[in-house]
Amino acid sequence: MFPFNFEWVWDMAHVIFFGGFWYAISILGAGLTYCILKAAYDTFKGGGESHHHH
Amino acid sequence: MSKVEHKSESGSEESTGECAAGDTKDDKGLGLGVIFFILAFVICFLSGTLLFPKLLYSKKEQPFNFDHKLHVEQTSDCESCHALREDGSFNGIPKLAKCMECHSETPLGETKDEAVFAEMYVAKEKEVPWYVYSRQPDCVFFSHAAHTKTKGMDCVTCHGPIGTSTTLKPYEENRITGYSRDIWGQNIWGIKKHSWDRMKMDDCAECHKKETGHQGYCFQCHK
Amino acid sequence: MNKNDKKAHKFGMVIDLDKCTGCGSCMVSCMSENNVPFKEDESNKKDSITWMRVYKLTNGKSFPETEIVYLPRPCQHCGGKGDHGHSPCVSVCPATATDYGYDTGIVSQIYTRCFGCRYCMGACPYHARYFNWWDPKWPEGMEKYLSPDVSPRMRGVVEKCSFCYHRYQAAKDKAYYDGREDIEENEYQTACTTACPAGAIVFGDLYNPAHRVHEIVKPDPHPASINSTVVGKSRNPNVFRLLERLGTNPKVYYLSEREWVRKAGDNYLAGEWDKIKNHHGSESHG
Amino acid sequence: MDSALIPEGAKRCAFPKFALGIAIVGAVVLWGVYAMGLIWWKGLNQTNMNDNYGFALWIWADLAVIAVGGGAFFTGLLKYIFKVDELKNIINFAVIIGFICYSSALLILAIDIGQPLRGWFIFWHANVHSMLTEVAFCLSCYFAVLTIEFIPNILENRQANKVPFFHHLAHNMHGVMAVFAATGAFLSFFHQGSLGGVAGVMYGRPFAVREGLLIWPWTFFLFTWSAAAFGPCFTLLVTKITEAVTGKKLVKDNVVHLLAKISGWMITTYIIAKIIDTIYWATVTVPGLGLDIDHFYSNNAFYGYWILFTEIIICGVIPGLLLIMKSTRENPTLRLLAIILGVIGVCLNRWVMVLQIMAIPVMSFDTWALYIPSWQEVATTVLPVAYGIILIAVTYRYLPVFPQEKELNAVQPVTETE
Repeated sequence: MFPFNFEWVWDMAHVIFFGGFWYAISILGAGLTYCILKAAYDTFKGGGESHHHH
Repeated sequence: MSKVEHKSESGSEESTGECAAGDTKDDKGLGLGVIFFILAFVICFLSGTLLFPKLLYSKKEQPFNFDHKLHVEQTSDCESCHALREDGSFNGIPKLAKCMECHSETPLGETKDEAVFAEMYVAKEKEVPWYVYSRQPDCVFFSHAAHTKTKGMDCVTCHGPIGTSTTLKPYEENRITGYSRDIWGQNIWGIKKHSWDRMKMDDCAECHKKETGHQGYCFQCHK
Repeated sequence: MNKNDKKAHKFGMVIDLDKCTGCGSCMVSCMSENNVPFKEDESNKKDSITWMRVYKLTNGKSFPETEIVYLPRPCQHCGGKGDHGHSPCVSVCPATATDYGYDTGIVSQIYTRCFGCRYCMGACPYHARYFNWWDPKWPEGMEKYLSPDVSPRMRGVVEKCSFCYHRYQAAKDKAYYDGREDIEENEYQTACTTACPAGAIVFGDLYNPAHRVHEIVKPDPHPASINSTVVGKSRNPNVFRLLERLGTNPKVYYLSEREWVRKAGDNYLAGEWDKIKNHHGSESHG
Repeated sequence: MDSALIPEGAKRCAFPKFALGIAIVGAVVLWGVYAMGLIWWKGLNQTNMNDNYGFALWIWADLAVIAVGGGAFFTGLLKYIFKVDELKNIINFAVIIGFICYSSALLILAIDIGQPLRGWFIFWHANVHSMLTEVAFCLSCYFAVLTIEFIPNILENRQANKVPFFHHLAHNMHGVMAVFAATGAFLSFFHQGSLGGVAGVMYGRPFAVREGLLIWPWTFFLFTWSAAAFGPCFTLLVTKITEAVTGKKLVKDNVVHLLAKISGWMITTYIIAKIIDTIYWATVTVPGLGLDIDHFYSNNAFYGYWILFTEIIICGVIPGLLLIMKSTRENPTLRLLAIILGVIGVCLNRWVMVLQIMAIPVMSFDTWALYIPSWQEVATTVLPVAYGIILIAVTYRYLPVFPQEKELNAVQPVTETE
């Protein structure tokens, strides 16, 4: 799972598999973080006008 | 834009009033929140580093103290007591008979520990129930012969400078796994500075990779 | 490390089915050697653990032509397609609890790593892998008789024959002590081999032409004509492997002079056997 | 009693009636949880599995719920990536069904392993060459995606939505849902596929093994394709059941017809591929291993050619044709028949690809291994169904799951009475 794990080898199989995995995790994490921060920002800014310009 | 967003926009307008109502700026609340966060962090940190090891490991005292330094001074090496047998296996901690090659029922020195040894074990012909700091789990096979005989490694690399110690530290046993703490390492984070600080599979693999170019197949060290 | 490495071995076995009497000594010695647990009630064999299992085969003919053969089946220690070490079970294990030792050709199983998904059991066509449905329970005092060289297993993990790997470890230790590079043929023999009263089991290094197993099997290093993923087919016309054409490349060979026994080792379409039996074992001579 | 939680303008049954229903299904859940507890406490000896038959009833259930849960990723893919906008009226429900299916699948996996406390080894000590590793990673990640997709719907609950932060969070999550849906589709492709791969790579099992593309056996692609094809059938079926139970129309016909049509074409193309795969396997792969196709369908008490015929013709070709033809697709009875057949078909396929494989002897002197599941296995297999019913009941009652419900049931404005 991590490069410091016993089973880890720097080979094609690991790079592809965990590349895909960490890529997906990063997208999900970034997406969620964005949503939460934006929601906090919107909340502090007050009211519901922030998303009218969509 | 999709209808979903229109819907949520209209929904948000309905609740605008409530939003505004709950939105009175409260700096005091924020300050308290920060203090709470810091306090919680400190409590978690301290309990993790101080309390957790105590909960995880039980401490056991050895039957009596053993002075490695004193013995090494007499014998001048480790192999006099910890040696390979003729079949290539390792004898580990010597049995009573081995001790008796030098000792007898009358103590050689004047220490309290030797007296205990003589009274409790030599006199009763009972083996000393030592706790073994480096005892590995059942599934581990380790060949001392391959390391010390064939590759000429010294004992210190894995066991540390135990030969210069005068006292035995308490044996710490992981309450969950039953393994000695020295396998994981004394550092609660499992961080090591010396090659002998930990005895985990990763440590074996690290050295094997460096020395042989391969961390080894499972059965090389498992049984 | 690969097979071109001079120090690499390929431990294998050949079992003479014409000598096997079905006495079960191999099963018993295996169980006691390897701390194999047993159940209080052993009447249901489907969840009993038998690293070495003796199958009973018949030629299906009625008296007086009836013939019976007993076929001991340890783990076949498959080399996998092309003998590259991707055994059916090793390649599927999700947690790397089993691997292929390229230095010995032995398929390992690490009990403390296995979490019991049983995918390897599904992948093995020989039923050589067994699951611990229960925690082992030893009769009073028997725990003291367990071998310290083989770790006992816990409930919920898979186990299988290891070709008595601990005996290899011990033999190596002795060699290290003596300052020798390698071990002798007789220094490393599995428990079943030494226990067989008929001497039906021969164990050794398939890479080493001086070993008996190599003399009997005469493994062909070239891919077989029937299936290019099959390597190490025997050049002895009486020697066969179980399900050879699947490409699992087992290291356990069987020997029999009886044709129906050799035919039972694999699946053949109607009429197929008669076509290939004559080529059997003599492929690479051409 | 709980009217403050019920979506505005929606009519729901009286709370006591609802509570009674939940209690009855809840009893089934408790039965399942008891069995689960027994298995965790006493081990897998509580099942009727054995060494010849190491996969059992619930592994089939596991594969089946993942297959039918494929409706979530495929509907999401169509809605958010291919912009099939009508599907927004059913996407919430598809996500909830998917969430139920995947949480059940993960639970089953947790029950299925011999050492549940070591379950994390599959991630930590991952063998990237094992199809099961791929399943575990993609399944867990995709479950996270489903949770993310489910959250906005939960936050749209009348009371939750009053909290400004939740309101904004739900809104923002809707805004970037396409990103999550795309990730979900990516993950789904690989875990549905790798579940198929689990069977296809077992080259010791002639019934399972398939040739393929690079490292992926054909079953990899067939599984992904079939999940996308039959998943929507299950979404439609559960919608139909929900409509029947609530006595209300919840989704407009044009949405249902659209999803049924897409499903129909997917099924038809899938079943063509499946037939080609089966023929190739039966005429090339299997004879090459010295076996006749008869070997897999004879000499036993259960598995005959009927199962092949049922899976491919009755539950594959027929629903496919019924759903691609406009007249039969828009006939409610025939459409219902088609989606039921479709769901049975994909479940049967998963049964064949996991249990029949285990039952078939491979060595010439081996015998068929059939078995009867223990009650603990049955209970833990029923558990997800009961849990799913409860979750659907609760979400339907308290969340605005069906955007068209209000419009379709606007008889009179509902005044809230206690």
